[in-house]
Amino acid sequence: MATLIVALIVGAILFGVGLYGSLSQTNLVMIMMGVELILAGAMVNLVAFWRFLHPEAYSGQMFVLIVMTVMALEMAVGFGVGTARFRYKGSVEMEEARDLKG
Amino acid sequence: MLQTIFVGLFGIAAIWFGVVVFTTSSMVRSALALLFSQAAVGAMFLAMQTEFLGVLQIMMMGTEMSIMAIFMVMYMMDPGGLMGMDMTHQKRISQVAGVLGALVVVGIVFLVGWGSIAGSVPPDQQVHGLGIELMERSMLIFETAGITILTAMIATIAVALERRQ
Amino acid sequence: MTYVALTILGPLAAMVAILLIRRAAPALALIGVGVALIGAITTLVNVAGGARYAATLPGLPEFPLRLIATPLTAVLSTVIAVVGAFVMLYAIGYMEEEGGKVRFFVQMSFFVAAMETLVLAGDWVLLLAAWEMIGLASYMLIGFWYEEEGIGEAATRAFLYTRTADLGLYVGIFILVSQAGTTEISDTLEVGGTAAFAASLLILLAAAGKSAQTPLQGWLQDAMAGPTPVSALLHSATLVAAGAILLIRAFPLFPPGTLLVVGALGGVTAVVAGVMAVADRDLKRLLAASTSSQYGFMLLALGVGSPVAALAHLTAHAAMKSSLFLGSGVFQHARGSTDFSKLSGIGRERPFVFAGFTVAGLALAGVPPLAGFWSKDAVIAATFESPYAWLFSPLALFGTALTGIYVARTLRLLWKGEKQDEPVAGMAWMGAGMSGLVALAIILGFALEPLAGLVGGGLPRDLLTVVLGAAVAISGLALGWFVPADSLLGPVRASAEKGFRIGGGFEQFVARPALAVARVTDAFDGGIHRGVLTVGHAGLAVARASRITDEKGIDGLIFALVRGTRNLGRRARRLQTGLVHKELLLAVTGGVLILTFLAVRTLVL
Amino acid sequence: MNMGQMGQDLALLAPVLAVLLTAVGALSFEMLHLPKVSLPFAVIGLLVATGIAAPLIGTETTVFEGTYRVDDLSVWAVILLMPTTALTAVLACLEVRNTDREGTVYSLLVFAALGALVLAGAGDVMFLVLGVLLSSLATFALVAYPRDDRATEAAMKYFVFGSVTGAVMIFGLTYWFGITGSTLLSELSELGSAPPAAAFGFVAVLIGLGYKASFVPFHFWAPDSYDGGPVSVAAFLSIVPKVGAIFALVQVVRVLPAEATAWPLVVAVLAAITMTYGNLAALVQDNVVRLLAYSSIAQSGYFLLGVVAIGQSEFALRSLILFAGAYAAMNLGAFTIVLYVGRDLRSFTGFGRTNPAAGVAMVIFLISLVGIPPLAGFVGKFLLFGAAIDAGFTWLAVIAILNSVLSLGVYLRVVVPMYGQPKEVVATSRIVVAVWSITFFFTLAIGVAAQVLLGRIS
Amino acid sequence: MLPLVSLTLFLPLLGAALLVALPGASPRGAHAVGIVVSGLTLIGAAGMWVRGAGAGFTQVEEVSWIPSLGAAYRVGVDGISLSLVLLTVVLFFVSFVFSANVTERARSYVALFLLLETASLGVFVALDAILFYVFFEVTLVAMYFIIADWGHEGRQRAALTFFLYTLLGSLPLLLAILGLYLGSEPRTFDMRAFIESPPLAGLAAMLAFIAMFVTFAVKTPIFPVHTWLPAAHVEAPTAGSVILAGVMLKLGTYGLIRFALQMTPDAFRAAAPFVAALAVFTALYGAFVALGQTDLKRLIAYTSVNHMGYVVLGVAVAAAATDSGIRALALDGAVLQMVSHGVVTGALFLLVGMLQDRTHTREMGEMGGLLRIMPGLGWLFILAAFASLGLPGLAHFPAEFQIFLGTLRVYPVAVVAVLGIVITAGLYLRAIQISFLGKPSERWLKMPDLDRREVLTIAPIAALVVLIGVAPFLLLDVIHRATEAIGL
Repeated sequence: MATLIVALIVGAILFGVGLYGSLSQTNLVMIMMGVELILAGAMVNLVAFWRFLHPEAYSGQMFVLIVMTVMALEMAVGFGVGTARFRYKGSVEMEEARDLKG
Repeated sequence: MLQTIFVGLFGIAAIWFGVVVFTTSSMVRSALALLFSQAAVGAMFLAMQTEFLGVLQIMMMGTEMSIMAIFMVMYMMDPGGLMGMDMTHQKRISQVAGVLGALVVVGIVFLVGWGSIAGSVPPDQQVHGLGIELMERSMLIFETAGITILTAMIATIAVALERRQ
Repeated sequence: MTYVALTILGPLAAMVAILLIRRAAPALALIGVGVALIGAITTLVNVAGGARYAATLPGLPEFPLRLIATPLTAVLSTVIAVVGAFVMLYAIGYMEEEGGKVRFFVQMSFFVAAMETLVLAGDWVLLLAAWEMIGLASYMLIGFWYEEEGIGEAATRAFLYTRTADLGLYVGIFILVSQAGTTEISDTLEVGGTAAFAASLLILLAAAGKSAQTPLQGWLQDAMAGPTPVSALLHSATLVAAGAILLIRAFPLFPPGTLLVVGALGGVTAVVAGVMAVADRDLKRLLAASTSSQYGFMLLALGVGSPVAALAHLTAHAAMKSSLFLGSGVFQHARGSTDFSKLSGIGRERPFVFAGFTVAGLALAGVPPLAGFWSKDAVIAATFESPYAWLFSPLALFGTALTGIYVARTLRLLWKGEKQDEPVAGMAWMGAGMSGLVALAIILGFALEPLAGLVGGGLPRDLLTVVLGAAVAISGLALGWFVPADSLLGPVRASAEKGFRIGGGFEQFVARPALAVARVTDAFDGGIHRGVLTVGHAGLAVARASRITDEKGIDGLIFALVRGTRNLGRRARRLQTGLVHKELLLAVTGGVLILTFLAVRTLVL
Repeated sequence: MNMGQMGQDLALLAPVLAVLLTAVGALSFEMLHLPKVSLPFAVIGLLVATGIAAPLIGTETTVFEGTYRVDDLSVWAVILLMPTTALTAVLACLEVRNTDREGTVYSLLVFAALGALVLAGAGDVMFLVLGVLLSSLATFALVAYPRDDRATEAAMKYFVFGSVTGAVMIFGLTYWFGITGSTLLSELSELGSAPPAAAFGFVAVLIGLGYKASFVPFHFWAPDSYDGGPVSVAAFLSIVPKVGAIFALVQVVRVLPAEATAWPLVVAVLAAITMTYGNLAALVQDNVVRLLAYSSIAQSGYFLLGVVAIGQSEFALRSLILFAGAYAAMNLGAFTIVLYVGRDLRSFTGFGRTNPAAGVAMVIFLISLVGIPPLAGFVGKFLLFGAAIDAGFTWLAVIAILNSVLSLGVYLRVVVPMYGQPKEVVATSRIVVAVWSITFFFTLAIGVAAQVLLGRIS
Repeated sequence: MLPLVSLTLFLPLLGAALLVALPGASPRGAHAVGIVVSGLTLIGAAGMWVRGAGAGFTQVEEVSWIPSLGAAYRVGVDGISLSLVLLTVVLFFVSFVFSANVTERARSYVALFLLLETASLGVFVALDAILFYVFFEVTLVAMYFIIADWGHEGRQRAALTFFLYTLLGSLPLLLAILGLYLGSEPRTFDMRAFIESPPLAGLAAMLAFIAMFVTFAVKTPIFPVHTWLPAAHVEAPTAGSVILAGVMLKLGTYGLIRFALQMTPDAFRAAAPFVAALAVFTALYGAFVALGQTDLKRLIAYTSVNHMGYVVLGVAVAAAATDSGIRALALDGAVLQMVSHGVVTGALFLLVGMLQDRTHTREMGEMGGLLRIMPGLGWLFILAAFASLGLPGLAHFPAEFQIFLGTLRVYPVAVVAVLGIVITAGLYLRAIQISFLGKPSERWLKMPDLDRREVLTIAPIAALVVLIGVAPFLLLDVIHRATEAIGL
């Protein structure tokens, strides 16, 4: 039980740190790092749940795989978008992306 | 007990490096910190007897984070990527949000009665089980993930490549 | 029944024919009213023979329209047809040189038709309809010379005055109909109790408005603005008569309480309007005031419980007053005015007309054996029979005296002075019309008794009142004649400055108070008039205020709402900062809020 | 799982597979440097998929052990969204013709549509994740496609917003797995045992799907992305992924225990806020694309009226599906006209006079969005209101009604200048005319002949 | 049997479609289409009149439409709707004749009017709540464009106000319809079923009633939601004003009878005192505001508020009446008042339109003495004005008589509304005096009297004004058969 709780708390704190990062960072890449941390927290949760509560449900493991995919793909497309942005603007600073508003 | 300690230790490491990601003032260091954080998460998987996923995690994150570091350096136009700079805004309120988020989740962790703890599953059985899952129930999900990867490739290429003409 | 219908359809057909053909208007109108006359007389004869008619026409669901021929309605119908016919005859001459003949005769025919409908109506809806149409017809006829200054206003005022009073009739009818469940007049009159009291008072209000009773007489003198035949018809047989006719017809309804009010109102009007007539300086205005006064007599008769006397006086008055008006119309044509100052000597100039005028005047004053003597005598006699004789008899006698005074005064003013011969066009027609009516004014007195018998009930009469009435009338006449016009009029101006310098105690005690009363009543009338105008102004003020409410208040509120919404929109838009971190924070806040809500809910439940 | 079962499942998935093949095919033609073929292929493929889906109407089953549902929602999603995608692809042709990777755009559109289908039929939380991801990834690229300042800014914001909200959703979903021990949506009924976790997961799902469907306050990316990217992509974004996400939300809440999460009330409040905010913000826009973006946010709020009534009213599903069709037709029509006239509100001045036919069409689209009968929007909203009232949310229906009035103000801001003094004549294009004619037809037809649709929704 | 109701209903729409299909039509051609089509519609309606109406709904035509919702295309008439249908077709026909001189985008103008005609007729003949609502809203759209495109100076704003107001107003009806639908068993939108057995009771019925009342109050209009009316009237083109006042206001009161009274009778009865009070206030308020106007068109617009107040009063009285005779009486009055108001106000707006075409002003102060110059127009105006102020023998009198009589028997106090007839008399006489009596000013001396088109327009209406006044039973017989059968 304790292990589960510890793992879940770790997941929760990773979530908190990731959330903080996503909200506080000005740079696209740094925001992506925040997202990665949130997802890492999610994976920790999933593995803990699977291992300690539902080892028979392999969909838990499956879900972890999917989360990994998500991490990778978001990163890939994020870099694609970032590259495009960088090419035409010279930076991926969010503070500099404020033409569209209202 | 031992397991708990290991999980806790790796967890603390993951969190520690996670925090470092946003406290260090260099991009490359951030990327490395994230790499270590993710690796620690992988280690947690191993500690929780989920070997396949743990190994996978460590491998994937290794490559992923190196790519990230490269891009980081590229975008910052900082060849070394070691130049210190502040890249945060609304820091205070973000901290509040982060802490609050974590507290909420921790609260939920404690509020819910999680029921009995199950025994561990041997690694070979795990892989078998995952394989069955992949090929039967979750086949469609798996395929969809594949399609998503394809889409991501197309999307990335479509966006990232320079315009012709 | 055909004959009954003819009385209405004759003038109506004439009206339509004139409208369509647009020429030979006088002839057509005359034919129309002639047909009506034939119909009315035939009906009267038949009814006198014991026949009764009732016709039901489709009207409102549950409330069909009815025409009835009873002795009362037949008599009234005949009176109207007769007066209408003579006036129409006269009008042919009067209008000879005026424009707008088509319009005039259409409206006159319509007027007669409406009035016939009023008297023959057997149900309240039709009666009300006719009642209002008379208002319309008089509006149009009073406003006949609408291009001239003040005419439009006079017409408007006449219509508004009477319509305001008509509200009484509306509500009275509603009360009666809702009590009785039918609109048939005879059935509704059996309603008793509070409803009857309320309804009768309301009906009285309407009648007082139409018959120009105090204090609603203001419009009548202004209504002189129309052509003289119109005035003649208006005063004798139609508009003004409608009020009295309504009361006569609704008489069975009236409880004693209302009757007392009716009588008092009539008595007061007879005196007040009589005094006003004495004070007037314009022939037609004087005649108008006299009309109010005479209708006061009729109300007096009703008030003391003798509708027959009222009917008799109505009939006699119709002949007399129309003669007087017709005469004054001739004078007006001759001198182009009805101001006494311009009419002096006209009597010598047009002896025949003046003779007719004099006869009619004397009849009005109540000189035996002319028509007015008999009818007025019946009224006086009736007052003596009333339990309130102490109240009503002096009023009746005083009114009679006043009548004598102003008749004599008028005759004197018209007689004295220089002749100035001016030809008057259409004299033949006018003469014919007038002489017929004058003849009636002479002889009608002897027909009153059988008429009363036909309606059911004799005229009240006793020797004392015969003598008393005749004496009062003659002394009044003497007073009016011998006290010269100058000295009678002088004090009105002079009294304020120099006081009375007229010899003789009589003037000191009678003329001066009378004139004072006249002035007071005049002022009162002016006051009423001003009051009415003030109400009108107040109405306009309310109107303006409500208009402002509308434009500034409600619309303003709505526009404020629109502006507010747009501002809200602008504010909402400001959330969209374009800065992802702020927007993300808002999104997270949203999520947290939902969670908080759910947590609180769990805690509360 | 035996082969027979799998074959049967694949047959049920035929429409989705057809869409997949279309996407791949369109891509292949691009790779063969035949972009001219790519578009017709995509259009035909999508229509074929629609055709294949038609016989499945009325099916109520799941495939692959419950992970994907072939039911009214997913089948109608194919029938409604694939033609819409085809039309947006045709519109996109106007904007991307002869650019370097033209065919990629069509392919990405189809992939994104596939993501919407994945969402609409989701029977497993992983499909929620993948569906959001698939449609997001493809549309990130589509928004950024012009690769100019505005487009990249829009895409970057879209990406950040999407990835963060997506991550939060995934994190929350893990707790559902923790409780139920299954990723299947059909097992969500067990959530009642742990209300806090159930609620947390639900909020996370709301954030994730709410982002995709642009509910307030998860909508912020939408106006910027619509405005920054091509108009055709905006049209696509405002319809296809949105409807997909809303259908996914329905798939979630239809099994979600109401006691543990109070989801009807939460969704109702969200609906009210979304409608009101969208309309208010739209009221002050001078850029028609942004105006329509906010209006589409408000329309999402209307969709939620149907979601609120899920399980409570027999009209809920029907109203949602019908309104989805109506919304697709009228919103696409409006965007088409905007594509044709321009983003600036001022360019609409006198448009109704210079182009009477297109002007009337625009008016019809807009007043249909308001919900004036007998147009499609009316029937849709009418049913949605009915569903909400039936479920006991009369107050929500009242708010929705008030919002309709507000939205009238929004759309009249476009309509009124259309009949002012014209400045210039806008050139016509046959493609545009064809697209708006088709949407015009459906805007009228779904209104007048609602039975054709309603009779086929069980 | 020939589906006469549907034919009549959709003929104008067909005409509109024809015009849309003929892009090259000249103004003359367009007007010809308009006149012919509306003439045919008139004949169709006459056919319906000949077939007659019984106690309940007759001439019912039914086609399934959305069976899965219980909505169908159901049309039919009873005495109430039949008389309003007749009013509608007559006013439209006349409007088309009057508009024959509009040259600016005549094709769209005629098409919109034809659309409006179908929509208006549809509201009256619809027996399905959805169908009713559909037509109810379509009238709005058509009228919006008529005002916004062919109106006078401030048309855009007026059209907007009109549209916002009435749309805002109409949406609650949607809720009420939904409530009725959800309450019905089996679920249907059939208005006959709603009437047969009112589906709602208690609070739900009251809420539904309030929603319906709001809708119809705006449309009617009742204080304080009437301010759209003068604005819309003043800015609308003449034919638009005629239709607006003559037909569209009736949609409100018709709905009040058909929906509020017949479908939520108990709730209406409970609320009747308030409704009656509001109606009385509206009637008097409208009269007073009208008295304060100097613009002839606004003046007439406000008298509409007054007259429609009476209609609402009649309906409220009918709702409160426990005796079926009184109910029928009040309803007869209300319905007849609608028709009367339609023709009388139609006539007045036409005449003011003709006046405005000549003088280019609506300010009474600038006119004066016009009766001499244009006797035809002037006398017709006087006729219409007297009809409007409730003179017997003209259209309004029988209706107002019935309404007041019914009122006295149910709410004796409310009979103060009768004061309105004096105020209206005052304001019309004032208007006549200022504009028509007196000496004409030099500027107007050259103005022609009515021409042929105008005579053709106004003559039938004036004839109707008199006919209804003289022989109200022609209409009342039919109306009464329906109102008698309304058991609450």
